[in-house]
Parts: sequence; structure tokens; C-alpha cells
Amino acid sequence: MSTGGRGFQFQEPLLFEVSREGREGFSLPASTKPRREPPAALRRLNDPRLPELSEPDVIRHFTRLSQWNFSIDTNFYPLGSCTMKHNPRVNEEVARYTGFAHVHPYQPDETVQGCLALMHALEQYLAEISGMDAVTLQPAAGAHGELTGLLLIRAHQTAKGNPRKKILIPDSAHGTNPATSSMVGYDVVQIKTGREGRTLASAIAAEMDEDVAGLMITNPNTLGLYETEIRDICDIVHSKGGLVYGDGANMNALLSKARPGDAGIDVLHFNLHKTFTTPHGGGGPGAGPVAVKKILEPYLPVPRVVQKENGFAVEYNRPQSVGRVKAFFGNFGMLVRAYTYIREMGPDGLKRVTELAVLNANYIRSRLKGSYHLPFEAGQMHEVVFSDKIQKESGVTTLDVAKRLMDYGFAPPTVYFPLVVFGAIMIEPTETESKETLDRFCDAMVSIAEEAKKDPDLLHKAPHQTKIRRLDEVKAARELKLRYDFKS
Amino acid sequence: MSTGGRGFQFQEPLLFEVSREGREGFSLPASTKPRREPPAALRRLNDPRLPELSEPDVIRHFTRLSQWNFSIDTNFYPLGSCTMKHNPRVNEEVARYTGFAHVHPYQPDETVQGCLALMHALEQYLAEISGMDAVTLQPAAGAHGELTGLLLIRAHQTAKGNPRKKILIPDSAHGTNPATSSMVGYDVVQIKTGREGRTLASAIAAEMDEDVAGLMITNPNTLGLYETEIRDICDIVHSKGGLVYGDGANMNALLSKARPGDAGIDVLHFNLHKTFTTPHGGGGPGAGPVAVKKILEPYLPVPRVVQKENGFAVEYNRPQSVGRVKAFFGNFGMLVRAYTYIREMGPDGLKRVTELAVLNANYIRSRLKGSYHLPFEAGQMHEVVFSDKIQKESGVTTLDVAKRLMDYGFAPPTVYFPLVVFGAIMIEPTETESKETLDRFCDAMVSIAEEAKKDPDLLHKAPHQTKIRRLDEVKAARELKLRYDFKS
Amino acid sequence: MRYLPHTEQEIREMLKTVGVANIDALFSTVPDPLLFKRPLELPAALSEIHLRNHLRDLSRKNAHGEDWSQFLGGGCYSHYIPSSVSYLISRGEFLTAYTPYQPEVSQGTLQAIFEYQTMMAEILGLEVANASQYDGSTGTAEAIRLAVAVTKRHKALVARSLHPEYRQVILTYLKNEGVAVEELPFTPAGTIDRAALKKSLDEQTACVVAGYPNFFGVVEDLSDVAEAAHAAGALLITSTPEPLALGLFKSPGEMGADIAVAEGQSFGNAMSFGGPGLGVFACRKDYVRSMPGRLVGETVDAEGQRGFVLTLATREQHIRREKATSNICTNVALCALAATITLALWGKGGFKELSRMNYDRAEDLKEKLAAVPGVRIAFSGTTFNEFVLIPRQKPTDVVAKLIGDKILAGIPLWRWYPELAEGLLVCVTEMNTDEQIDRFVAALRRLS
Amino acid sequence: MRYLPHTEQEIREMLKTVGVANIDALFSTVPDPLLFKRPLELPAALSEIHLRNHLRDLSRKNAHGEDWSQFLGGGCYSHYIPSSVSYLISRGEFLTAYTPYQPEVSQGTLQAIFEYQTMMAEILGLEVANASQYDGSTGTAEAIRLAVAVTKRHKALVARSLHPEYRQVILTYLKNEGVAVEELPFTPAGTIDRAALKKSLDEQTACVVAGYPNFFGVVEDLSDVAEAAHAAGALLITSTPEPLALGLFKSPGEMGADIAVAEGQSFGNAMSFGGPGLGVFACRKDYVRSMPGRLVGETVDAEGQRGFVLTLATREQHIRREKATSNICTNVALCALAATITLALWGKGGFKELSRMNYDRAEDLKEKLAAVPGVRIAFSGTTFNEFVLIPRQKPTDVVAKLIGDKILAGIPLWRWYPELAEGLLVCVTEMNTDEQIDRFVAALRRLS
Ligand SMILES: Cc1ncc(COP(=O)(O)O)c(C=O)c1O
Ligand SMILES: Cc1ncc(COP(=O)(O)O)c(C=O)c1O
Repeated sequence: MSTGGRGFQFQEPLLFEVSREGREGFSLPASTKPRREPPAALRRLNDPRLPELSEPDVIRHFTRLSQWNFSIDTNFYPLGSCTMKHNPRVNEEVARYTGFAHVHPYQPDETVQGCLALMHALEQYLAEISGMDAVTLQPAAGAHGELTGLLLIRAHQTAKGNPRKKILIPDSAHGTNPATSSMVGYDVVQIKTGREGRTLASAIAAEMDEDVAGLMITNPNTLGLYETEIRDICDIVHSKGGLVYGDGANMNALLSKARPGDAGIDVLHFNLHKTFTTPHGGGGPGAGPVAVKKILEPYLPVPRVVQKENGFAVEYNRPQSVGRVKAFFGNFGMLVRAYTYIREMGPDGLKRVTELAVLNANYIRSRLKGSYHLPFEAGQMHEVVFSDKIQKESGVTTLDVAKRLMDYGFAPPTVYFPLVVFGAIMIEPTETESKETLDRFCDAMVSIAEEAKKDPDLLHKAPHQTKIRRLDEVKAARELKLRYDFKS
Repeated sequence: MSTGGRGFQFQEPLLFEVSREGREGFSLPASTKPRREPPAALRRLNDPRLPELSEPDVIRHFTRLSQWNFSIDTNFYPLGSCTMKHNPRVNEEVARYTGFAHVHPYQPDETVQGCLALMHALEQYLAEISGMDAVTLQPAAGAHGELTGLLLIRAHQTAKGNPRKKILIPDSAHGTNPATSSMVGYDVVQIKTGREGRTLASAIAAEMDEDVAGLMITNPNTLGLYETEIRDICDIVHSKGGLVYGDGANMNALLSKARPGDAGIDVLHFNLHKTFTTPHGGGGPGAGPVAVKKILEPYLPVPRVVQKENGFAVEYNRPQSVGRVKAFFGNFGMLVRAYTYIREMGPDGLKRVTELAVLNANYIRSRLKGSYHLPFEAGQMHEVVFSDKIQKESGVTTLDVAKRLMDYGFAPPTVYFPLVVFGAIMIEPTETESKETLDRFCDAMVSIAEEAKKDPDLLHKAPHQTKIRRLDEVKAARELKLRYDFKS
Repeated sequence: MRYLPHTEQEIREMLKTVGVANIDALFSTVPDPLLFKRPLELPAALSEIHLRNHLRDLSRKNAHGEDWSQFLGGGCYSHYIPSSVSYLISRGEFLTAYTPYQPEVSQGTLQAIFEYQTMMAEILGLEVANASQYDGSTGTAEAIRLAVAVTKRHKALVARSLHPEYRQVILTYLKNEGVAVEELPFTPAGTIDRAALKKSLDEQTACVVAGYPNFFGVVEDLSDVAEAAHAAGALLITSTPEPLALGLFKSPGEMGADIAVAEGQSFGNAMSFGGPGLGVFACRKDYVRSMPGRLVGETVDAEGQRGFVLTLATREQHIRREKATSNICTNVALCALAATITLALWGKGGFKELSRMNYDRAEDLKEKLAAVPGVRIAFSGTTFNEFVLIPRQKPTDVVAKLIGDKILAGIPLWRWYPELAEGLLVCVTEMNTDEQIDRFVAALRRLS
Repeated sequence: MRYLPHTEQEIREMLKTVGVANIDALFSTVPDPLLFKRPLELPAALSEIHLRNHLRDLSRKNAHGEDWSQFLGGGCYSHYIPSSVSYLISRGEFLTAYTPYQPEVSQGTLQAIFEYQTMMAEILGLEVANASQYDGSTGTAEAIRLAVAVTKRHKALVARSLHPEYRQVILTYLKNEGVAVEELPFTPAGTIDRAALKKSLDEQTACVVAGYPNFFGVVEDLSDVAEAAHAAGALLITSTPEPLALGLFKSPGEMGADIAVAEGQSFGNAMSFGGPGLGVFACRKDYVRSMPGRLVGETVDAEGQRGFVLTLATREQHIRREKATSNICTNVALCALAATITLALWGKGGFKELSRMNYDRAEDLKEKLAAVPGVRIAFSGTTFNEFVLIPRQKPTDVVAKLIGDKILAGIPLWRWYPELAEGLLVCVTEMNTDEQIDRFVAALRRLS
């Protein structure tokens, strides 16, 4: 199996290039009301140059564009840290039920009992899964959850008299962790990863003091390793009045196996678009619910969904709340999908998810060991990080390997992340991939490792089989063509 | 624009080749009833060897297969006689409304008033469009409509005392016409097309006698020409007690412009999957309603939908009926789509459809005249037939041209049909194609005509850019592998 | 108009290229008296918003959905269709492709049909299956035509227990082909009367046609029928309106059927008021050159790659015209695709399990109903997921009364079987919840 | 389990390759006390059939659909979405792709985003637009952060007439970034109080933030506000919860806005109980290096073909970490795609026409309601498709009473505006039929 066979690949102009004056793709009712004229001073002067196309034009355009994309539905997409698992179609179907899709957020409570019941239940499920006490569904993505979580920590510290100044973050952390810390007004103290690829309690102890508001930690970390000292780490942070933020991007490694709350985490975000199968959609939307321990509950964003005698209600009056992080109730459409997934899997199914996700990562690790450098020896959870150390000897880099994989019909893994591994190749297979698929992928990786020795140039010039070759990113950044130029 | 750029093209094994014992792709409720055992003598001995796959496997398999297909959504599909026009997505949406999709045909009339109302209205619309008096929606496709129509003619003739023996059919007719005649027990008398590409009244007069049950005629005929003598032809047939069957496959040329009923046609089938935008689906389902003049109404298949005081009802008691041609009510799902299309277009829209369909065909004719031989000079309706006469001079055939078009990213036209044109290239653009698309197609055709002169071998070996090259059809017919061989 | 891309300027340019002054001139070959000059009397165009509202309103005039319990079968069944099926068959590359005449640009459809043919042959237990017929009824009629062609005999013995609408279609199809159709009566078990069969079967007989399960839901072992038919030089044709039964019960092939037809709607196709259906058609390989419909075969391309093509087209109307084995052209490819995807998802295990579940649930309901005072089960034969009930009250009354409970109670048989005028055909599938079943029993008890 | 492909045998083989005895051994690095040993307390797995039934039941507990008339806006609107949109965004190649980090295999998403950026820049009348923010509220907060970064000033003047939930989000986002947020009051016309603006605007001011239309539906010419802001060295940020207004009314760019944010849900995205939304974000090209979010740029490949890539990633968190312009990573790409497709279908003409239609219908309703005795319109300013009504009875009572008529009457303002406790925000779009409008007027008349 490989990309680059012959087949339908159309050149497709931009919509604006095929627009024709007077062509129509819409179907609107005739106006039944008298035409009114708003004050001239308010009238738009220049119409936006939207394209003019027929419906068939539009269908073809986007059908063709779609076929240029790699996706989970196309083949294995082992993007580390992104949990590219199968996105069930039943989720899509139920999220489109008119009783979910066409409901307005400001309808009176008694007319949205279905939405509220679903949200209330999902909060409880996520609390149970994470071992936490309360959940907000408002954040729109992981990074947004981080923002929410750090705001909660800050609110807690402030309530205790001092917001404090710093956040500790291991150097293997995702970029959103330090970026979020800055947004919440914290300085970042980077914690060096230990030699075994884990955060050491001693390293935390060394930096933890009364100026530190808390620690952000990803567990398993981005090297795919469980933070074995997590309990001690949390104790250390707590002992100095700090709180521990858990980046839950890797929850796929833990379902029903270990709960962050049980390890001492105080606040945690989920990425429903990773662990709970809501589709990535080419970059979103996602959903980043935040789970907290009791101590942080008073600070959760408003509004809250609460269960009352006569049904569910939306409660706005939470004086200690950090406020809102988003209009309305969060990415409800994604919540429906995640809820559906949890209800389909049940407790046993979720457990199996994690077991097989971890098995798959370990299998890849075993099969590629030797062909690619493994920076750490310890036991792998749901993903595995290699480096290009071996390939570098023949001048081949991680980027070359990634691009070459495309020729074999696979999406490249995450590359050059985490930063603690030089030339990282970060592979997360997820549980929805079969052994055969993993074998085909590993065969391709092994074959690429061979090619790297024999024909480095083949790899430097890869990909060869994709619709388009390596793109000039420098030119893009220099010339900054960020929109169609209508003059040309 | 062309096919054959690089891109995702996967080799995709057969489902059976990737099946793994114990793998599951289903999600069934647990059994809540006691297990029962049917008598042992009735139990199946060997389970069917259905594949065992996970849902992700299945999604990928069919996603990849789909990408090997050419379709209207991919690009221009100028298949003559097939009316490959845009298939609106709103049709698909409404046909999936649960109140249509999940209704059982044996529900009591009062619980299916929506279905019956829709069918009743559609019958009326089709009668008005064709200038006929009554319509049955039961036939499942065009050929099935032909069968129904000839049965009606036969019933009529039989009622008059003699079923008669023969059907007249012009030599330009579609293969279903003679095939259907045989099934209804008629001998076929082939009528030679006149020099101008039309059926001559004189030719009909020469064959018409009291042994002839009727004439099957396609108008515009498969050369895309209006049968100018249709009125006289019908008169001649009628004068000898015959009836005229109209093959309505080309109704796209006539909407609101000329009605078969007005020209003397007695019975006519529609192809809703051509004229009325129901999708072809890779070969069906279609729907082939049959419209008749009053004289044939008593013979229409049972049941009939009738309007009564308290609503619509299904009537079974029609003693003169030819009987049923299909279980239940016809391809209702297709009827919903066609109904939706007619309601969206309205009378003016349908008129415009025909005007532009005819304009498009004439435009192609004008642009390709010179590059390809035009067997007939007369005015074109909705499609145009060329031949490979010019190309033959350099040994290039219609098949070569067709295959080469694929390399340019177009679906080939209908080829070698109608039989009256040697090496026919039958192009039907439909109204949903823009001038730019037609221009690109014509440019490709002109370019191929050039290639035919300069490099015939390039064309003999075409297609070069498709996923697969010319296939060995002889081997297929000789070896007859019609299913997967589980032993291999 | 959103489907029509032409701008006024383009129309002018095109007319110029064509060399005519206006669009009307393009219709100059239509004799003036035949030109239609008034506007069509059709309702005015609707916008997409109003169109959807209108169609939604119509659809809501039909009883359907979660509020209703329906116990209707009789050749059209409500079964579980995984969400992925609708998604995949909606992909434009499948939905908007034509019949795969040009194989180089149709491998998707072709490979899927090849997979379909394989699955159908497996399920029916026969050697080859075609790419589809319109539905079970027309497929059955075509099967008789095939038997006639193969045996060169002109009599068909058709079980009266076969779906009555299929029997009607058979009569319509065959009446002008010189084939005599005789009916085989049924026994109190609901099975074919073997004595009558013996009497009718002779050296004129082309085939015996049996419903399996038959219209009463009864499943009978037809092995002896096959033997008898074969002994007389005739073929056995089975016609299966509910092929889900074949997950549990013997396949037609296992019983010796020579041609097996089925209505494949149960496999991934919505009921859709009875159409489109999916005519599954399988037979012995010997008959393949006389078979109706399209066939996909495996071959290789110029480079030796495996590929698929339509094959044996010499049987078909576009090549053979009046000598074709059938006039079928457009079939129901997309329904066949839906079946292929559904069966790929159900898989070997799911197919069997679903079949069992239908059987278990129907047996359970049958027992419960049989226990209602005054209610009887009409036939003693084994049934699959439907059976004929004799309620205390008239079937049409039962049906009419239960509409008030939002229960669609079954199919009264009087229309087709005067001798079973008290019969009500009741079906239960995996889609009927336990609660629906209990409500149904309670309602019938109320009427007893 | 249908999503999990592993067979027992494969698991055994894989464990062997890995070199462990069983799956539990893979979790040996988790300290034993941290291993979770009981089953999760979650409801048991549901089959697809029951799952759909359950979700359908839940969804039906929400008032929605053809039986209900709803007149709710306030930042979330019911608009016409062509059927093609849902089809196209459901295609797996779009739906199940990740962020287009690897451009060679993501040209579909990348080109679509480039088209989106172009459309958004055009509609807002600004030079560049990014690939999306979460929604209008967070986009507005990010816009202030951008203004702060660009001006190096730390005060934001925010109109009280801006969507109150946006204002809450602004406060939440900015409270720890040392930015002072001051409120600008509104006039009886519903517009920004220019005198107050003048007073507050000073050399500390980074930006003025105006709703356009504002939460009361009022559209005001902000050209003078832009001038005043610019004169003080501050930026004008407009925040548009209903960008359909921009088919008729001046674009932010035409009024001199420096940063323009919008909630793009109106373009092809269902209301979905308020999320996901689509944060549209545009600004002057000068600020592009300080902009939050992803940007797609045009470039060429090694063979000179045009192609698209993510560009200026040096602004983003994965490169710049704590110095990034924002922490945003996942955005709402699929919602942006839905908007792109919808706007491609609406096109230039449809966008304008739909905008007019909303205006005309809202004006019509406004007049009719104003004519109901005891009912007033709160603000004299021009409005687009919603406006504040002062009914005779308490707004919450009106809303509660009309539920019985299956009318969702509007949004009471008391929660956010104690000074407008009698106000009810009423919205009308092309989706409200004439009959719904008439019923609404009649119902309000009944309550007067
Ligand atoms: C470890 C980790 N943390 C945080 C995030 C940010 O999540 P999101 O993209 O949903 O904002 C990611 C996303 O890739 C991640 O991998
Ligand atoms: C002229 C003509 N007649 C009849 C038919 C048969 O119609 P169907 O394929 O719907 O059976 C066709 C189909 O291509 C046709 O083109």
C-alpha cells in the first residue's frame, strides 16, 4: 500500500478564480416583506468579493480539495500527542439530531432539559474517569482548559492571600503549558527531565517554594512515560501550598487504569477530541473540559448546570467564580459526541481502549527498536518517542523520515517534539489500529531506515508521491500571501 | 486539470483478504430473551464466510474504494443518453427524513398520508410535464417502465381482440427497447433511420399493419435529434390500430418545450434518475414511472393511489390491470427525490433546464465540429453524436479517444451507441455544466484529435494516468472469476 | 437558479458560437404545433428553506419513529443499520457515479460489487450471484425466466405460500412468454403440500418456486423438494424475502436450490415505504451465460495489476438487444453497496447473532401471544421473525384499534388469502424494544 | 467491540513481540497504589440501537424544530444552511484530519483555510484574517491582547453594549495581564456614549471595543470612534456577533477598525446550544506578527507548483512557548470550513440578499410589535435582525407564558442589564415564517 499511484488528482483553482459574475449557488425565499432602507450613512460601500458559483461548482471544488487530504479515514495517522483514533460515525449522526443541533443556548431551562441532562451526566462521567470532584465543560479546547485551570489555581492562591508568581513546567511539556502560564501572569520555571525521561521529585523539590503557584505536569508525559514519582511530586507541591495541574492530553493511556485525581492532581483538562473520539476536523473544534478537586470547585466558570428537584437548571450565581472563559456553554456539539462515545464503550470498553492503546505503542517500540534510536529505556505507555540519531550518521533527519513516510502512504508522526529529545519522532498509534496496520507501518519505517543508509538523497527530496512536493516555507513567511490577491 | 497527478491512491485488498477471525464491526444489544433452538434439520450447516472486520477497517476500505471512482462530483461526466446532471444534496437530505425512510409499505392508509400525498402529486406533475392523463410510479427503472408500457399496449390490443405480433423499433433505439419487446412476446421490426438521422413517416408506413401492436420511439432520438415527423408517425400507427410507446430517457430535451402527449404518444416512461436528478449510485436504483393516455389507464398496474374525501387511499381493485410489476409501491425513495427537485425548480426552472441542456449540447457540437466527424447535419437537441471517422485515418478508434479522455480528467462519453453511427461518440453535457467546463472538455477533445494524428500509439495505450490501465476483458470473460476464491 | 451555472453573458457567447440568435432558435426542429407554449401547471419554485419545511411536513404525516411500535414484515423489515452505512453510500464518488462501463475510472464501484457478489453467493450458498435485480419480486420472476431458458420447459410450480405480491409479479412478467404458472397449496404447517407437488411435477416443469421463509414466516426444509424437482428434471428456485433468516437456517444451496433469489433490503437499506429494494440473485455457475443482470469479474490490466470489469455483457440488452437474457439495465447498485457495507460491519459473527436475536424475539412474542386467551398461531411450522396470528377480533379491527395506541399491529392477510381472512402477519426484529413487545401483548390481551 | 480491531490471537502475538506475559505487565510503571482497581462507575455499554434511542430521547427533551417558533438571537442565530454543507464537512478527509502541520498531505484543508481567510478579510474589510479562534467571545479578548501588544498600552475601553458574555470573557482573560478594562455606557439610541468615550480615551488607552451590531441589535457608524481612537493612539476593535449584518451595513474596515472580530456561527454552523462557534479574527497586516492563531500562506513547492502552508508559526505556542502571542492550539477549523462552503454557496449575491431579508423582516416585526398597545422599542438606533422590546408584562413572564404557545419569545435582559430589566431581546431571521411572525404578534397582543 502506498500513496502516489495514478488516479484522480485535479488541479483545483481558488474559488475566487472560478467565480463568474451573476452565477448563483443559493436558494432563498422570495421576500415577503417590504424592502426597507437603512440610513445611507450606515450602508456598506463595497460589497465583499465573495465568489459567485453554482452548487455543482461548489460540490466539486470541495470534493476535490478533500481528496488531497490525509485523514484517519485514509490510513494510519500516528501523530504523537494527538490521539488520532477512529472517529465513530454514530457520534456524527446523533450530534446532528435536530433536538441537539438546532437548540438555542438562551432557551428557558425547562425547554433544554435534554441538553442539560447530557451535560450534567458527562460532567459526572469525566469526574469518575479522572478521580476528581467537579467538572466544567466550558473550555473549547485543551489550551483553553489549561487557561481555565491556571485561572482556578490563581483564584485559589489569591483567595489564600497571594496569587504567587511562578509555575513549574517540565521541559518535555507541550507548548501550550508555558504559553498559558504567561497568559495567566505567571513566570515559567522549566524543570529538567530526568535521565530516565521522567520528572524527578527532587527536581521539583529544588524549585518548589512559596512563590510557586503550582506545577503543570503531563502524565504520562510527552515521552509516553508514566511519571512514577507523581505522588511524591504532588505531595511536595502541596506541602508548599502549591497546586498541581494535570495536562490530560494523554488520558488515553489511563482510562480505568489510573486516575489523575488519585495521584494527587488538583485540576486537569481533558481533550475530548483526543481521548473521546470527537473529530479533529482539520484543526478543531475540540472541547477541553476541566476537572477539579473540591477545593477548586467554587472558582469554576459560570454558569453551572445543577440538578434540582424539578429538573436541571443553569446557575449563574457563583460569586467566587473566575468568570466566563467562553460565551454560552462550551462546545456542546463536541460534548454530545464524547457523551455518546462513553455511553457506547461503557466502563469495560474504556478500560480496553487504554490497554490496547498501550499495547500498540509497546509493539511499535519493540518492532522499531534497533532501526531507530530510543532515547529512553523505560516502559512505554500509549506513545513512543524515537530520535534520528542513527539516521543522522548518513545525514538524514527526522524531517526526511517524516516526508518519506508519506510516500509509503502514512501520515508522519509528530516530529521535533518533545523538545527534550533531539530530532524526536513521536508515534502514538491509538487502540483503533490493528496489528496488520502497525506491521505495515513498521515495515515502512524499517525500510526507510535502510533507505537512509543507502540513498539519503531519496529521503532529502521526499515526498515524491504526494500531490505536491516539499513546500517553500521560507518564501511563505517572507512574502506573506495570506489571502487571494484580487488584483492579479 | 487532469487526472494522474500524484496523490493518495492506495492498493486496497478485498474485504475477505483482510478479515481476521474474531474481529468485530457490529454493535448489537445483549439478548434479553431466552435462547431458542430451531429444529436441527433446519439449522444452517456452513456459516457464510462473511469478513470479520472492525468499523475503522470498513470505513477506510470504502473510503479508499470510493476515491477510485469517477463521478459527477469529481468532474464532467458527458455520458450520452444518461443525463449525468448534478445530484442536489437537498434531495438526499429529505429522502432520509425518518418520516420517509422508516415507513413500512403495509401501514394502514391513514398512517401514510404523507407518502400517498407525495405520490399522488408526483403523478400529476409527471402527467402535466408529459401531456399525458395518468401515471404509475411502480416501475423501478427505465427498462422496467418499458416492460410496463408494452404490457399496457398488449393489454389494450388483447382487449380489442388481438394482442398482435410485432413492435416497430428504429435502429437507433436503446437496447432495452428490443429486449423488452421480446419479454412481452413481440417480434421486433427494425426501422432504418433516415439519412438525416430521423425516423421517416414513410418508413413507418411501410411496416405498419394490423400485425403491429405499436411503435417504440425515443424522442429526441439517441442521435439527439427531434423526430420532426412524430405527429405523422403517430397518426400512421394509430390509423392501423397501433399505439405509440415513447422512450422518455431524453425528456431533459423537452421540459416545458414540447410534450410527448401532445405529439400523439400514448404511453411514455420517465427515467427519474436522468431527468429528475435522482442519483445513479453506480448503476441504480432508479425509477421509471409510466405515463399514459386515458385509453390505457384501466390497465395500469395495481395498486393505485387515489384521492378520497377523507384523504388518500391505496386502491387494489382494478380488474383490467396488467397486474403488478413490482412488490409494494415502486422506488419510493427515488420518488421523494424527484418530487423535491420538481418542487425546487418550479415550471420556470424546468423550462430553463431544457433550454440550457440544449444550448450546452449545441455549443459542444459547434466547438468540436471539424475535429470530429459529425454524421448528421441537422439541429441538435440535448446531446450530440460524433464518430471516429476522421481519427480512423490514423488508426485511432472511438475507444482510444474515450480512454485518452480519462487522462485529461474527464469521464468518457457513451461510445459505440447508437449503433447506427459507426464508432459513435455520444456526448450529453446536461444543463448543470458551465461554459468553462465545456470549454475545458472541448479543448481536451481537440487536443486528443491532434494527438490522434501525431501519436496514435499514445491513444492506443491510454489511459496512462488512471489508477489502473486498460483491463483484459477477454480474460475476465474466459476465466469468469465472479467471486472471491476462499481457497486461494 | 443554483443548479444552473450559466450567466447571461455566457449564454450570449455560446449562442454566438452556435450561430443562432436566441435559445428558442435551438428548438426550431420541433414543429411549431408541437411546441408547448403555456407555462407548465406546476407549483411555483420553492426555496430550500421552504422546500425542507414542506417535505418535513409531508413526512410527519406518516406514522413513524420512536413514538410508534411497528410489527410489520411481509417482505420489508426494520433492521439495525450502522451509522457508517449512510455516510459511506452518501460519498459523492459512489452516489453520483454511473454504471461502471469504463472500468479504469470505476474500480471503486466494481470492486465493491465483486465483494457483494461474493457475499451474496456465500449467504445463499450458491456459486455465483449477479450485481442485483430491482427487488425480490422481479428477481423471482427473472429466476423463472432463467429456469425456462435453462430447461427449455414452460411450466412453473409456484408455492401459494410465496409472497403474494411476488406471485402477482411473476404472473405479470410471464404471461406473455408462454409459461404456465401453477400454484402449490400449503399445509396446516404452512409448508408446501408435498402430495400436490408430486402430482404437479412433470416433464413439462421448468421449476418449483418456494418462499424461504415463506410469506407466513415459515421456514421449511426444502431438500426433498429439490430432490423431487431434480428427479423430474426441474430446478428448485427459492425466494427469500428475509435473508437474515439465513444466519440461522439452512442456505438454499445447502438444500439443493439451483437458483436462489432474495430481497436484500434487510441488509442496510431503510424500508422507505417499500422501495428501493435489493434483488439478490444467485445460481449455479452452469447457468451463468443465461443469467439476467450485470456481472463483475476479476481480471488484470495491461501491467498485470488485479482489476475488475463488467463481464459477459453479451447476455445483456445493450449488446444482444432482442436476444438478451433480460431487459434490465439500471439495477440497484447503491442498495447493493449499502448491503455490502452493512454485512462487512455485521461480519460473520454479527450476521449470525442478529439472526438468532430475531428468532429468539419472535419466538418469545409468539409464545406470549399464544398465551393470550382467544388468540391462536395459524401454522405449526417453524418460523423465523414473523408468524401468522389469529386474534380474537377481525385482523383489520385489531389493526385499526391499535393505531390509537400507536401500535402498527401487523398485516391482515384477507387481501391475498381469503382462506386466511382471520390471519394477521406479525413480525418482530431487534428494533422492537422489550417494552414495545410487552405493550403489544397487553394491547392484544385487552382486545381478547 | 467494533472500534477495537485486536483479536485475542493478535494480542498474544503482540505481547510476545513486546516480551511481556500479559497486558497488565504493560502498566508496571504505574506505582501499585495508583493503579485503579475497581470498575469505573459508568453506565454499562449501550448497543448502537439503544444508544441512538437514548440520544434521540434526550434530544427530544429539548424544544426545537418545526413545532416551535423561536425568536432568539443574542450572539447565536438560526440561519439557512444549504444541505451541501453538512455533506461536505462530513467527508472523512476533512472531518478526520488533524491540523495541517504536514502540508504535502494537507493541501485540501490548507487551500480551504486560505479561501476562508480571504472571505473573512473581505467581509470584515480588513487586510488579513487568521484561520479561526474558538468563538466571538474569546476572539474579542484576544483582540484586546493584540491591541495591548501592538500599542504597548494597558487600558481597554469596552462598550457596555457589547455582548455581556463577551465582556465577561474579556475580564476573565485579561485580569491577570495588567490590563484595565473600563466600560463605555450607552445612549438612549443604544449607541456608545461619545461624551463618555471622549472622557475615557487617553494616552494609556490601547483600544476601544465596540459591538457592531451590539448586543441590542443596534448598528452604529463607528467612523468617528475610530478617528477619536486613532487620534489618541488607540485602536478600534469591533466585535460582530452577527456578521450577516455586514451584507448591508458598513464593514468594520470601512469605518476604520484596526482589528475586527466576529462570531461566524451564522455562516453555515448550527446553533448547537451555543457551541462550537467560529471566532473570526481580522486585522491590519501591520499587526500580523503579533496576531494570535494560525495563518495559512501561499507558496510554491520544489517543482514550482502553487501550494499552501501554515506560516508565521514563530508566533505560536509550539515554537515560542511562553513568549507566544496566544496559547491557542486547536481552533475550530471545521466550523471555518462550513463557513467557507456556505459563503461559496450564498456567494456575493446571496450574502447581500440574505442580509437584506433579515433586516426587512426584523423591521417589519419591529413595526408590528411597536403597534401593540403597551409595547415599546427600547432604543431608537438602527438595528439589524434583532432589537430590544419593552413588553407590557415582565419579560420573564412573557417568555414563560409563550412557552405554552410553543413560542420562544426572546432573551430577557435583566441578568446582564439591571437598568434594562424590562427589556426583551427579540430576533427574527429568514428561518421564521410569516405565519410564525404573525402568531408571535398575536400572542404579544394577547398579553397586552
Ligand atoms: C500534551 C498536550 N497538551 C495540550 C495540548 C493542547 O490541546 P488543544 O490543541 O486541544 O488546545 C496538546 C495538543 O496537541 C497536547 O498534545
Ligand atoms: C434511451 C434509453 N432508453 C432506455 C434506457 C433504460 O433505462 P434504465 O437504465 O433506467 O432501465 C436508457 C438507459 O440508459 C436509455 O438511455
